Amino acid sequence: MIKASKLSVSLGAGQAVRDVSLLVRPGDRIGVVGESGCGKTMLGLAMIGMTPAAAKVSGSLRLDNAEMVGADEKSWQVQRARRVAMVFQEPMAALNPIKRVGDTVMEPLIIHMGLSRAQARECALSLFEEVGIPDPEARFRQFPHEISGGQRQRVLIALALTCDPGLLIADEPTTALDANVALRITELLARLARDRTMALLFISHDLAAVARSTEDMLVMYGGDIVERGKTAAVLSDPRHPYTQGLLSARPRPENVRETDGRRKRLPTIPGAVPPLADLPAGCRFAGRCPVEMSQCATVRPAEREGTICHQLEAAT
Amino acid sequence: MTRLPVNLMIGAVLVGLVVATAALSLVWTPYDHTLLNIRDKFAPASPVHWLGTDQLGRDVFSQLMAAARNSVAVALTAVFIGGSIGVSLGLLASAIGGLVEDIVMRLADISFAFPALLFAIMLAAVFGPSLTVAVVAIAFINIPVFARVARASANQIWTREYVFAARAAGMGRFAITRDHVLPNIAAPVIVQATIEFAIAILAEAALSYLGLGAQPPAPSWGRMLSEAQTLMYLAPQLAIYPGLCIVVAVLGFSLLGDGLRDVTDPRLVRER
Amino acid sequence: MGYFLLRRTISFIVTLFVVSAVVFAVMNILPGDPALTILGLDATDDALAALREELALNDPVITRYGQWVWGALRGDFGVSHSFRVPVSELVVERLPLTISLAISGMVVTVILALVLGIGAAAHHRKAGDWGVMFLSQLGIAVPAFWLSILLVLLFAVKLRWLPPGGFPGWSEPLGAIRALILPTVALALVQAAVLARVTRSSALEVMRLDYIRTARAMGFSRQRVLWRHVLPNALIPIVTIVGLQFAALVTGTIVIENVFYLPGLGRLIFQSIANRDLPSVQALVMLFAAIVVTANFIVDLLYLAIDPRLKARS
Amino acid sequence: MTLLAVENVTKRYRLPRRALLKPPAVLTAVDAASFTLERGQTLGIVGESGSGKSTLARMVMAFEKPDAGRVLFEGNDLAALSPNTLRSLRPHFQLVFQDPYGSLNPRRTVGWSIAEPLRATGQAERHRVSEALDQVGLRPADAEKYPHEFSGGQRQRVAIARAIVTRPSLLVADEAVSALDMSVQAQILNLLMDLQDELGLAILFISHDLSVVGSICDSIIVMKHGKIVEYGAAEQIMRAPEKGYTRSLMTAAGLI
Repeated sequence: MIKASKLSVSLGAGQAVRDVSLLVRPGDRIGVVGESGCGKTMLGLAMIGMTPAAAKVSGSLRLDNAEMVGADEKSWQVQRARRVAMVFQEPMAALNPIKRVGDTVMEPLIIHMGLSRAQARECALSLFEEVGIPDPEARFRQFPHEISGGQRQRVLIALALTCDPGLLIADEPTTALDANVALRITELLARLARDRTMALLFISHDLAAVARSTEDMLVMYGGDIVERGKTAAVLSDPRHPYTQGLLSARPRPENVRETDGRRKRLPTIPGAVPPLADLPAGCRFAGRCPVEMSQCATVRPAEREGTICHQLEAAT
Repeated sequence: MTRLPVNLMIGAVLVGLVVATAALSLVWTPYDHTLLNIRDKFAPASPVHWLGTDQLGRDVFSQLMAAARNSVAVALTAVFIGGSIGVSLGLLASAIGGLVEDIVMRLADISFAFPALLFAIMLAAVFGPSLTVAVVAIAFINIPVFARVARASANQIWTREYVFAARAAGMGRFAITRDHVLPNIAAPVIVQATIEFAIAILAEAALSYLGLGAQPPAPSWGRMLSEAQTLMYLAPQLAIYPGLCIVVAVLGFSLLGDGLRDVTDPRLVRER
Repeated sequence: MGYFLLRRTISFIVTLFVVSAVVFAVMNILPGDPALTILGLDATDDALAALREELALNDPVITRYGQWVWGALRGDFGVSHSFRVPVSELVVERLPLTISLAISGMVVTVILALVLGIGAAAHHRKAGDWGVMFLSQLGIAVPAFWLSILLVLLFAVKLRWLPPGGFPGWSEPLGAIRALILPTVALALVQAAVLARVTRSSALEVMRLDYIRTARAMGFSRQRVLWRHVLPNALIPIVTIVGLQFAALVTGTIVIENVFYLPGLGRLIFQSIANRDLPSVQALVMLFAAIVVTANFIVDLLYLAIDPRLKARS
Repeated sequence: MTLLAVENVTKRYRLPRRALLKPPAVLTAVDAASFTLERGQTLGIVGESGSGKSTLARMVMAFEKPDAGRVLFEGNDLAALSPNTLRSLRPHFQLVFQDPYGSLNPRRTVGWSIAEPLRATGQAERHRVSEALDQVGLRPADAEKYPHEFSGGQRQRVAIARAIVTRPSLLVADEAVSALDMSVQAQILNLLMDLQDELGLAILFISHDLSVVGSICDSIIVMKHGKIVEYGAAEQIMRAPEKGYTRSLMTAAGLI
């Protein structure tokens, strides 16, 4: 069980993640959605102790019963070897180019699990099978540049599974892949989480992928979790103005014309995400919000029913 | 960019010192650096001769100043000649591509088989050793270096989308090279030139030390060292000062080059 | 892979031929009349004619080039004008010294540079890193011949531990090794400074890459990430520089042999210049250039062993 | 006259040789593709990476010559034109790229970059640059700024301003919104639709994202391995895709 409370990551003058509280139980599949710069990747990195050297992490993050904020690199190494694993966006870049993929996957089995080479090989082969790599024996001896993007991502997932993690953090795992391949990787991650009762933190800007693979979701904006809830509920009935704007800005190829034959314009959120240091101190969405009130920019809204918004606060 | 890197500042100060000394030596040195005064030979450092005199009683400090001028002049000429030819070739190769690029770059590869010393040896064997031989040899090895840097940087620019946009706009190769390529490769070329300047000073010193460069009585740090070496038991201090001068000059240009690279290469800046 | 090898081999051979043509052209066509260069302006017409006959200067240039190359391929570099013995004999006699100097210099360079460079990268922005950076910055600025002089001043003139120069011959192994210590150190320190910097920056570059992040995310220790993941990848640019440095080392031996009065090829080449012995200079320059080209060829082959991506790409 | 007609266009690339005796392998990037685009219409080309859609765009932009077939712009075979004629024709078909960071020269003001197509044909600049900036929703004063002073979405607006400053009749948009965040993407798509209504632009819209293509295009081409697998009216294809491949793309995009 992983519990973050008031977890923050500061970068220079700005806060990339602000007071995030989050509970992850075994088997949870949680989507983290937001645009670039919203803090979702930084949240993922904080949960595996790999924020950049310049970043300051504060608050509390408990892995099982160990407090990891302020923990040294050695204790993080132990956690990474046993409890948490992460899969990154660019599968080509994330694999050591001069190492055979089989050796890459065997390495942690030998180092962390103390298996012999033969045992590690057996174990890695079965992991290859589990993540759906066809002809694992043949793949085993190949280099990353010799296999396709989808296969590379599967190798990385197999690598992440070597330590049988309680939590797998997948940071935009499908963004660099073609749609069809991305779909299969998404399904694979959801299946693995179910089969192994492993928690999955699926970080993505792709709403369709999140809808498909997760049960719960978080929407982030400006380092805040602005909305959280069951994935299906958030997507069908978004409550925060940012979530609403984001969902309606999605191009949908149906009813594309007005009655006079002109093309319909897409609803938009005005402006762009400001740089970290320029975010308003109150609600991060102030300045772009269509239903903004006078106090929004300066006063932080409290969380009500999974969302933080002054409007909804006032309504209840 | 609020703070300049330390190496840039130290480098700039050292280079300023060397260049200023070289410039000053044109109008003033404590003594005529060629003035012989046998009676006063091997004089120790004193208010009269700041760094003493050599085996012929010449003022060491004056010689070092005059030699700075020689070093800077040789390096400037050689790097300028080699750099202009090299950059032109590199830009040409990049703009035209295909066979022209292949040939230019293959020739550059092959010319790496001749370090400056080998080239100078050949020229010295044929024409006799002289400062011109040193300059030509150093200039020659700079051609492929600059051709490579210019072409590599230019090729990167040619794949940028704004160059495609310029082509889409109907701009020709020459205009694109002028408007987009040249301004964007200026930084790496200047950085390289600064570093090559350091290498050229080292090369001139080595060639003059070996007798392939400056001939007596022309002042040169390298030649002073080779003369001092024979007198090592008599006057070891004579073997120290010229070496220190070389180190200061080379260190200055190489720090300056590194510093310039740090401020102009956005990739490295981010790392800092 | 076979195709890559073949292409590199062909390009290696072509390069050697182009290099030989350049050397021949500079030494035979630039001076106008090599005989005049060798004998000087006050030579008599008879002497000139005799020398032209001896060096076959009356043949067409192409024929002379062809004969030179053909001879060189069989190990015949002509006869030294000043020593009156075949150049090849002079080379065989002096080559071992030059080669041992170059190789021992290279070994010391690589060991020193890898340890210092990787160590500095591992302690990025800490005291050790700054120390290595400072030393290497200094080392790059110090000319090898001046370093040699300083070493001699310290270890030979002042402490009298090692000889200031000269070479007793291989028949006295201990003396030979003692005579080579200072030259090797002088050669290696300067080159190690360059290589240590390259090693450090290459390692730092690799450390920023995604697959190092992957390795860290797997919970491997810093040491393991450094030596097992960073170093092998960082070696790729290092090998390039080592190749170039071998060239610098080989020409460096020319300088160092002259500083320490070591009877190797470097001394020979300067004696030949002084004697205006064009045939010897031509042969020796070609030999040095060939060593440089061969070193680069070997580096290309090393790439194949280190980087599996090359096999696919080429 | 048809604005753009692509007739049986094929483009092959030779892959690096792997063995001495075997001939180098050939990749057919675009295989006998044909389509037409009328004035004021939007044609979308969708496909995964390696489908040949970008190669097709480069041939339409006359950056590359087809190995077979013709690209006709206003009846002119682009590959057959002399370099000078081609250059004089270029203001009429312009290009917007994917990467809003790489598509502007960082050392030049955006006004300079926007005016480049005008300079290439020796036209007066000033008021046209201001007008173009205004049309893409930026202020004329922005011409004096440098690219790094803009956000990604604004940069893409600048790139569009440069593309429309010569009042072209065809705009090729190669993954023009793919690198943008969702909220900004909607803004740029709206802008393209506005410009089309205003200027009568035809747009060749290349994207890997079927939901984007489906919502702004009149007709759609689906490409796979260099071949056109489906070509028809957008509404028709989005309602009832004929080919299994198209359907799989729709499934992946969450449209079915």
